[in-house]
Amino acid sequence: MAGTIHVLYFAWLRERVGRSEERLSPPDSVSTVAGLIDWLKTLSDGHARAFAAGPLVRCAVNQDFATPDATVKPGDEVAFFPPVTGG
Amino acid sequence: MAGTIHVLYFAWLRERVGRSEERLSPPDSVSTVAGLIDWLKTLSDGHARAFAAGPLVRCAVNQDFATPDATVKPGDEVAFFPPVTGG
Amino acid sequence: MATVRVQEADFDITAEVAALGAGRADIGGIGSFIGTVRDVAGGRTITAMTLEHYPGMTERALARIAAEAEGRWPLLGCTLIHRVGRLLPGENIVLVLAASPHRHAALEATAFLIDWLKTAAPFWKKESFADGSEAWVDAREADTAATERWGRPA
Amino acid sequence: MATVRVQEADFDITAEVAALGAGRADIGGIGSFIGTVRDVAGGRTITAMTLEHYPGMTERALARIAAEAEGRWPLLGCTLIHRVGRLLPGENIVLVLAASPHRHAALEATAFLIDWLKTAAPFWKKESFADGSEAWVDAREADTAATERWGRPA
Repeated sequence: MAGTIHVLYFAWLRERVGRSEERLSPPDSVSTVAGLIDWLKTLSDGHARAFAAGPLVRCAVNQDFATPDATVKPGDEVAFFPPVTGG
Repeated sequence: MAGTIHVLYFAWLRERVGRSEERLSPPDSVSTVAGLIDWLKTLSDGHARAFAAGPLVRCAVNQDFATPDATVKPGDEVAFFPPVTGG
Repeated sequence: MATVRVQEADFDITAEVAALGAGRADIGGIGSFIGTVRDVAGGRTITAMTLEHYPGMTERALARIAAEAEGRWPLLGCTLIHRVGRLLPGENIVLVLAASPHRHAALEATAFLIDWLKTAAPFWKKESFADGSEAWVDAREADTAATERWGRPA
Repeated sequence: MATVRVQEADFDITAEVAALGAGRADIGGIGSFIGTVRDVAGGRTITAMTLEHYPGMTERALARIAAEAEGRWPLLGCTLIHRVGRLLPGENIVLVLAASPHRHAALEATAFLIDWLKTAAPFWKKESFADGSEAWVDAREADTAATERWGRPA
């Protein structure tokens, strides 16, 4: 499992993707959040719909907020979600 | 009793005067808070000590904060106390 | 709409919040301030605090302060409870609650209410020290300044 | 020093205040904010609010927000409790407590904590309407602006 990326989805991203988490092994060319998103979009119509919201998608890498240029690597926990609305 | 002024004392003014309230009939020449204070000072050593604190003495006439030039007349409730320290 | 009380007994915050919100679901947020007795004053340990007030005028002053807040912010209710009598370190002195659809209104009104209460309501505190001595608490310039930042009443 | 919890159960404000002040008498004031479910959103009646969060990251984010407040104000402790799951109109969502020797520090820290929580902690709300439809709540520009008034983290 150390070789996979643990991807989590929350709120309407979860609903659009149709699952709350998955363990994936993207190609070696995927090394950033933006690269991961581009690759995830190709996995299913649900993934494509989820990430079509583009600028509304937020990301956390290993439970810290991350920008599109942040590095991702095997073993990381990468979460995608809409802007937060708690409180 | 309508002809008297009901005078109340709180906190250290009460302690210095030695009583919490009294009903008094000052001479007709007393028509303001400042005039009442001048007259009260003559009543006893305790009164004189209480009002010696001058600028630290606050007043309310009929339960509203009042300034030294405020009118006082028979039937009024006039209270003297230090600056408030609640909360 | 305001609840104003002066009492010797302690208050229960959960119960007061429930009373403020009873039967309604249009409140988005409730701001609150609880003042408690500190065990130190001016570097000296205090053993008790005794609160005196001016019955009658106090309730009028608190109702006026509450009405002023309700005129300045869109409040759905507020609560002012102040204890009197002898209180020990750690005990509650005062409770302020302000409910509003909006959180900033609730919190600003809470700050306003406690600032005003400290300078416009007739309460006086006396501190008792470990050596048996007692002293009335002096009013603080900082409290007057805190009230003045809110401007004069309308 | 901070207490941070995410839970389905309701919280008891009196108990949380007591826990915050347990065994100490150096607290002068406790500021508090309680967020509750409103029955109307965008002019439509809501029948329930469902809160989802990111377990693990949520607790980290709340602890970081609390630490940031403790670095900015002289706090003697703070409490952040956020409910998740299905909540009905009028029910509690979130509790913020901040204790300090000084009332303005307590109230400012309370405002800071709720503002930051709204933009930096991973919670999402879904509203359920009377006609059976549901909708995720959109983030509000006003919430981002509210957080930005506090400046960037140190």
